[in-house]
Parts: sequence; structure tokens; C-alpha cells
Amino acid sequence: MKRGEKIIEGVLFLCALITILTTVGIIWVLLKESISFFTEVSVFDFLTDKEWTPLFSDKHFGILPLLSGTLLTTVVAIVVALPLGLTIAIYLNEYAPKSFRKVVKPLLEILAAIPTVVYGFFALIVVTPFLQSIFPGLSGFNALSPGIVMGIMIVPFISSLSEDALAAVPSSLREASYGLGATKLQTSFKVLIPAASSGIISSVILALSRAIGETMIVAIAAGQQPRLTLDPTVPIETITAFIVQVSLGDVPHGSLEYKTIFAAGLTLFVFTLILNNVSFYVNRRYKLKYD
Amino acid sequence: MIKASTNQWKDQLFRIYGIGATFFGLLILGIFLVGIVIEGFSRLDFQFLSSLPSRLPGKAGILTAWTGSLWIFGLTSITSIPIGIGAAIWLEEYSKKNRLANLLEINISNLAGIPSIIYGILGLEIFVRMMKFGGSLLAGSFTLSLLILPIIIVSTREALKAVPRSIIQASLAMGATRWQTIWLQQLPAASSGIFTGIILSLARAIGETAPLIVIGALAYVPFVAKTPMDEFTVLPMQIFNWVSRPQHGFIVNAAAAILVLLIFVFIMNGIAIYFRYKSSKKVKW
Amino acid sequence: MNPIEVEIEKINDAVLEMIELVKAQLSRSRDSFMNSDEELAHQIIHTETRVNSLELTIDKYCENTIARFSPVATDLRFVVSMLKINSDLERIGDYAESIADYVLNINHKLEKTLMDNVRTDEMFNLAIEMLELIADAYATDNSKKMKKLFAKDKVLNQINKEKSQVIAEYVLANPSTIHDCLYLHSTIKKLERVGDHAKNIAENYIFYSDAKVLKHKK
Amino acid sequence: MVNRVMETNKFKIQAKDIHAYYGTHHVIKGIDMDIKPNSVTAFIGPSGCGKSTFLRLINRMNDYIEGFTKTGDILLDDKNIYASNVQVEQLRKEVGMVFQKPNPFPKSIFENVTYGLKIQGITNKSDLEETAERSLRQAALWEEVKDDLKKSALALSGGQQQRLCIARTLAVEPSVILMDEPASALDPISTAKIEELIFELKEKYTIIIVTHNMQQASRVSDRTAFFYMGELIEYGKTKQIFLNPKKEKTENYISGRFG
Repeated sequence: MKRGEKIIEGVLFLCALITILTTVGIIWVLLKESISFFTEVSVFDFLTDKEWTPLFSDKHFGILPLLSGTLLTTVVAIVVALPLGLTIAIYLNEYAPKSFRKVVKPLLEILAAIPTVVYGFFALIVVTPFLQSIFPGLSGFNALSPGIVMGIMIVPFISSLSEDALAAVPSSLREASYGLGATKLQTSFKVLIPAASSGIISSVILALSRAIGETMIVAIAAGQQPRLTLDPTVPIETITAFIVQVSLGDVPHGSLEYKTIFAAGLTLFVFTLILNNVSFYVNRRYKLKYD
Repeated sequence: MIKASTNQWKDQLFRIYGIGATFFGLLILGIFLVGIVIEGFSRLDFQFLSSLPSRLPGKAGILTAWTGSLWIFGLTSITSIPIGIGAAIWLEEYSKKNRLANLLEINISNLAGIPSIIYGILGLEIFVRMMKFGGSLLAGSFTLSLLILPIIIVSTREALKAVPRSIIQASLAMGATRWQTIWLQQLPAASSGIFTGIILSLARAIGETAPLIVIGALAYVPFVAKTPMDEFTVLPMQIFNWVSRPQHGFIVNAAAAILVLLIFVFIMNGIAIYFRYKSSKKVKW
Repeated sequence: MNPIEVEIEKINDAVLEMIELVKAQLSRSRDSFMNSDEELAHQIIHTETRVNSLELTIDKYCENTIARFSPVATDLRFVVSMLKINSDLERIGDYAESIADYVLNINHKLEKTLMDNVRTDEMFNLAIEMLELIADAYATDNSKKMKKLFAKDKVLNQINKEKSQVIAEYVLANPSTIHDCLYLHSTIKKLERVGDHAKNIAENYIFYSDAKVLKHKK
Repeated sequence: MVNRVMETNKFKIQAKDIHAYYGTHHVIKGIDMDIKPNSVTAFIGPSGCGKSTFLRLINRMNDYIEGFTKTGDILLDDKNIYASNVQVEQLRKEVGMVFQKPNPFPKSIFENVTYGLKIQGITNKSDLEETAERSLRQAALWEEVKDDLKKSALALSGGQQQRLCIARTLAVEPSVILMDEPASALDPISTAKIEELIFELKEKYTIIIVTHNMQQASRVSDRTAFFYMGELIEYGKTKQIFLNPKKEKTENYISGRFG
């Protein structure tokens, strides 16, 4: 009996250990290839060079253009998603009848469940032509269209998590505000949002991290032209799109071009890691407040 | 008094704005779906489902893609479900509050936030190169298993947590061992929650493209995979491939393939939502 | 203050009042009996109704406390003891009234020598002293003082034992006084009973305050 | 006669100088206690006084609590239950437990009652049925549920659920039953039924009950133990504790004048 229990516990522990091995594997793989990449390209160049042309004959390995592309699409996405998501969260939490919320919340979550390749199609085939009819100067590949679509995709992240945070505000606070004659709007903005701020911020950061790591939408609709720009109407390339580009091509294993995806991957990994942990930290502090 | 009525007015305005915002996303989703259906529905026939890929849009089909997706679904389930549930049980029921457990905890939250493409890079090095699986179904499903493992673990833990402590105490007090308690009480009680989490994560795996691109899954596979070591393609890969082609015929094909993919995904989400709804009604602790 | 304490306080005050009242009744019965004061006897009989109503009040308080507060420990012992003490006090009040009644019925003044021989005065005084002891011990919450009462009860019993012989000899000598002598005999008997009740009160009080059962122990 | 005296002097449970800690928090401070067989012992005391912790020490339910440590021994039938060769699962079959809130498993009534047997590997249908009936009868629930044993236990009323939990405990034939405020979530009628049941069960079992209800303690128990701040302040015959407590703290607590 006792031994059987021990064996079961051991097997279960091994299952849990796989998660650690995954992380170790990711870090090891990224570092191993990146280190060999940085023996050929200096870290300084990598961080400061304004051009990224590893696949050209005149090779430049500056990550900045890829970062700016990533930043651009991410910012557009957040600009779309934040007001929308927050409004939905407040509306569902304070205004909407319970039955309505019960139906709408899972429906909204479907937005996050749709495969990203489908969003990419949407951005390229529907949104870009539509935007071009408004801004004639818009290029066929650009940061704006995938950014907007990405924004729609991450709306449920912000709305769901923020709604949870708002719902977690003790009802005594809410009632105190109503008791003083405040409207729902005033209660929401003056009491609930400040009280739930950490939860909301953490949801936004999580959404940001999601947008940075998003691949297919930008790979399809943003173009493959790394350029250091803040103009959302021209083709750009993000880190993720670059990795896809290299993976699709016939780059020989072990070549410098091949190693670039690891250096780019490492950059992406570091960014998302930082954002995720900031989000956890903020959220944890917030939870402590009400326990 | 005037102030109060202004406030009321603002309040009403925000209500309308809130409804608008809520439906904006859904509206766009609706428009898009209708567009896809209009574009792709006519293409969706038996020939499309049963044909191999082709250079001609009118002859091309998604046989290899949807069979590949089914393979991936099956193989990923087999690897990720037992490991995910096992890990969740260990973390929730066996781990002591020490540094190792803390590390695992933080680690899993972090894994859930790592972009899928990074998993692709991991799969490329470990499964494709080191284990020499090549761009096979096995490499693909292993990679996707690692990708969805954190989601399964987190949702399983949530489901286990929702089982009242009193039930566990009662079982232990009856002289049941830890494992008997988990097996006979906690897992059955948490089953619908666990199942919901698994379905949702598998739905995600079905829709993933980026990691498979990185591990070298091919867009053009002219045969149906027979063994896990075969090369493969999946629906999202096929869609991606078609989207990036200039001819309009391929766009129509992409729309039709999207319809098939969405049917897959929506059915799985529907099942998950149904289960969540059912379990929320069933047991009142 | 705790609600049960309010109730306990009410009982306490009422019992204290009862003790004082009964003590006064007894001491007036002595004066009335010793001086053949018929006026005073009427007053005693009149006051008896107050004793009776106070008994009912105390009973009511105790019942209320039991019903509403389920007293335990000290409180429980207090309420139970007070119920019993209350009825003992009421009985003492009854005896005072009976003695007053005898005063009204005695035809001729009893001879002083006879009274002295049966130690009537001493007996009255002992009984009153016992009640004074009770009043004092109760008011100061001192169970040791209560114990002093047992010695007095023994004296009372002794006197009571001797009385029949003394009275019988007197009656043989003065047969015409037989009627009045029977009253004297009864009075002495009543005073002895007062002693018994006083002793009961002391025992019940000690049960309350020290949780010791002294009853039926020698 | 001599035999009987010997018999009553034998203790079912003996606690010897028990100290317990949650982390560094000292929750039980040197408790010694002897409990006679076939008796009902009530643990009373304010919340956080250690009575539940002490109760759970008797079937080692505290074992799984993070950071919990204890010193001292508890003997059950003169055997140390914390000895290294003791199997916790076996101990818990000997020392059953009923909890504050009724906690039936979300299964049928029958499955609930036979759970303890199933985990011991007993699958013989007639054995299971026999035990189910016996323990449901003992728990005074048989007449109410005999026709729908297949019904979900969650469909029973709170009082019935608690009696089901008691039946479930009885099914594995323990000799000691620990009850942690078993009636605190029930209405007065259900409470009365549970108390009646405790009274009947006393014939066969040694029962220890934690309760916040003074009247309940005084009604059902033979002996009462008053805990305060992790110490056993007073332990004695229930009648004595409620009529004439020796310690002022006990007096103040049971008469509601605490603090």
C-alpha cells in the first residue's frame, strides 16, 4: 500500500518536472545558438545597428527595426483593445444584467479562441482593403491593419481579466459609493477602477505580452520589410514574422542566418518574460490587498 | 439638482457606449464570419475535402490538411492529457510549500505566457534535430503538447481546487489514502472542469500555426500521413500557405479551409462551454 | 452588564428585601407576644400579604431566569438556592403570622414565671438573631457567618425539647390556663420550626456560595 | 465487581503532554487527558483555543497541514498512534470522524455509506448491502432512505446528510468517533436527532465531540473538557463542570461571562 502510494507520487512528480525541463530546454536552446551567434556578431551591433538584413548579401544584424515593427503593431493593438476591453469590462460588471453577462462573456472569449491564422486572413483580405478605401496611401502590407485585428483578438484578454478584477472588489466599497448617491459611472471610475487597478494593469500587461508574441497575423499582413519606423502605414517586419520567414526559407542548419532566429527568439523571450513577471507581480500585490 | 440630472445623463450615455463596445467585437466577428461563409461556402464540397493539394486552386483540396490536424489532435491528446493532469495533481495535492514548489509554480505561469513560436524553436532543436524526428507528426505533436501543457495544468488545478476541502477531509478521515481520495473523490468531482480545460487547450493546439512552421511542417504534402513519423501538414498551415498566394482562387480555398477549421474549433469550444454551464448548474456544494 | 446579571441582581435585591421583611415580622411577633400587644398583632397579620406577594415575585424572577438564560454553574446554584430560600422565608413569615394570631386568641396574660421557665423570650431572641445573621451574611456575601447559625438552632431545639415538661407541670398546677398554655406550647414549637427553616436557608446559601451540600449530614 | 472496576479504570485514549505548533505558533500547550471507553466527552472553549486541533490529533488529521508539528504521545488502547509502524489509514478506520458541515460525497447514498469498505477493497455486493443497512439503521436514517439508496446524497436535507456522514463513519466499524461541531450547521430538530443518536452510539463507541453549544455539551456528554488558549483548564464530569466548575475561567466561560 505504502509503496504503491510512493510510486504514484513519484510518477506525478515526474509529470510536474517536465514543465521545468521545458523551461530549461527553451533557455538552453536559445542561449546555446544565440551565444554562437554573438561570437560572430557583436552584441553592440545587435542592439544598435539600424538595419536588419541577415538574408541579404550586405548583412546587418541590428534588432532595432524588428523591435520597432513589433512595437508598432503592439501599440496599435493596445490602442484598439484597451478602451474597448475596459469599457466592456465595466459595462458587463456594473451595467449589464447577469443573464446577459453569462451569455456575452463566453461569446467574447470565442474571439480569443479563433486560430490566429484566421485573423491573419481577416487582416489581409478584409481589413487592409477596407482601410485602403479610407486612407488611399496605405500600403498593402502595413502595421495598422494587423495591429487593429490583433487588438480585436486581445479584447477578451483585457475584458475578461479586468472584469474578474472589478468583480473581486469587495461589494462593501461599491455599496458605500452607491449609498452616497453616486451613479454607476461615477462608482465605476472613481471607486472600482482605482480599487481594481492592479488587476486591470496586470491584464493589460498580459495582453501586451500576447501581442508581442503574436506571430501569424503579422506574418501574413504586416509584410517582411524590417525597417526602423513609427509609421504604421508602411510594410514592416516583427521579430515573430522574421522567425517565420527564416523557417519557411531554405536556410542551411548551422549557418549564421539560421542562428539569427535564435537571437531574435531570445530577444522575444526576454521581453515576454519580463512583461509576464511584471504582470504577476502587480497582480499578486493586488491580491494581497484584499485578503 | 442639475448636477444630479447631468450625472444621470452621463450614466445613460455610458450605458449605450458600453453596449456598443460589447457588440463591436462580436459584430466584427459576425461580419467576418459571414464574409468567410459567402466566400468559402460554395467551395466547400466533397471534392475539396477529399483532394490532395494542387498547384491549381480549383483542383486543390484539404485531405492531407484535415487528416494531419486529426493526427495532431490525437497524438497531442495522448501525450499532453496524462502528463498535464499528473503534474496538476502533484502540484495541487502532493507538493509541500517549499522552494521547489514555488519555482514550479512561477515556472508554469511563465510557460503559459511564452509565445508559441518560441516553443517552435524548442521543438526544432530538441525534437527535430536532437531526437531526429524531422518535421514529423511526432515532432509536431510533442511541440504542441509542451505548448498546451501549462494550460491543462492550470485549468486542472483550478478544477481540483474547486472540490471542497470537506470532501477530501471526509475521505481521509474514512481511512482512504491520498491516492484513493484523489482517484475516487477529487478527480470525479473535478472531471467536468478538467475536461473543459483539456478541450479548450486542444482547440488551441488545433489552431496553432507558428510553432509548426518553425519545426518545418510542410505546406505541400502530397500524401496522407500513415504513421506518426510521416511528414504532415495541418489546416492552419494550409490556410497560411494559400493566403500568401496571389491568385484569387486560393483565397477562396483559404476561406473554405478556414470554415472547416472554425467548425472544428467552434465545436470544441461549444462542448467546453456546455460542460462549464452544466457543471455550474449541477453540483451545489 | 450582562443580561443574566441584571436578572440575578433583581432576584438578589428581592430576596434581601424578603429577609428584612420576615425578620421585621418575627421581631414584631416577639414584641406582640411578650407584651400581649393586640394592635401590633393585627399589623403583623396585615403585613403577611406583602410577604406572600414578595414570595410570588421572587418565584417569578427565578422562573424567568431559568427559562430565558439557562443559568449554569454559580448562576444555576444561585437560582436554585434562592427558590428554596424564598420558600423557607415565606414559611418563617407564616409562623410570625400564626404567633400574632395566638396573641389575639389568648384570653389571659400568661404568667411571667411560666414564660421565663420555658425561656420564651430567649427563644424569640435566638430566632431573631438567626434571621439577623442571615441578613448580615447574605448582604455581605459571607458564608462563614451563615455557619454560626447552626449552634443557635441546636439551642432552640434543646429549649423546644424541654418546653413540654415545663408546660405540663404548670398546667397540672393551674388547669384553668390549659387553653392559653396550648398556645404557648404551639408558639414555642413554631419558633423551633423557624430555627429549622433558618438552618435550611443557611444550608442552601452555602450550597450556592461554596457548592457544598450540607443537608442531611451530621 | 472487581472486574468491573478494573474495566472502567482502563482508558481508551490517553494523551500525554501534548504540545502542538503551527509553524512557530504554539497552539496546544501541554495537554494530558484520559478518556474512558463508551463515554461521550465534550470539548468546549472559545474559537482558536485548540480544541479542534487536539481532536484532529487523535486521528492524525493534522498530518497534512503544512508546518504542523507536535510533541507528546497519544495512546489508543495503550498503543502510541504516532509510532512509526502505525499506518495512518488503518488508524483512521479505527478512529472515525464527523465534520462540522455535512460533507457527503457527490454520489449516491449507497456509495457514500459503502465508500469506506470500497477503499478497503471489499466489493462483495451482499456484504456492502448488509453494511449499508446496518450503519444506516444505526444512524437512524434507514427508514427515511431505504427506498432510494440510489438517490444522490446531495438531495438529502442537511440533518439527513449529517446522519449519512455518521452512517458512513460507522460502516467501517471504528471504536472511536470524533465529531467536530456535528450539529452546528443544523436546525434544532435535526440537532436533537443527532444528539439522540450520540446517546445511543455511546453504548458501542467512544465519542468525542467538539461543540460551541454549551447546552449541547451539557446534554450529550459524560465528561467535559474546557480548553482555553491551548491549555486544558478543566476536565471532569459534565455535571460537575456545569454545576460547580472548579476554575473561575471555566465558570466564566460556561456562564457566558467571558473576558
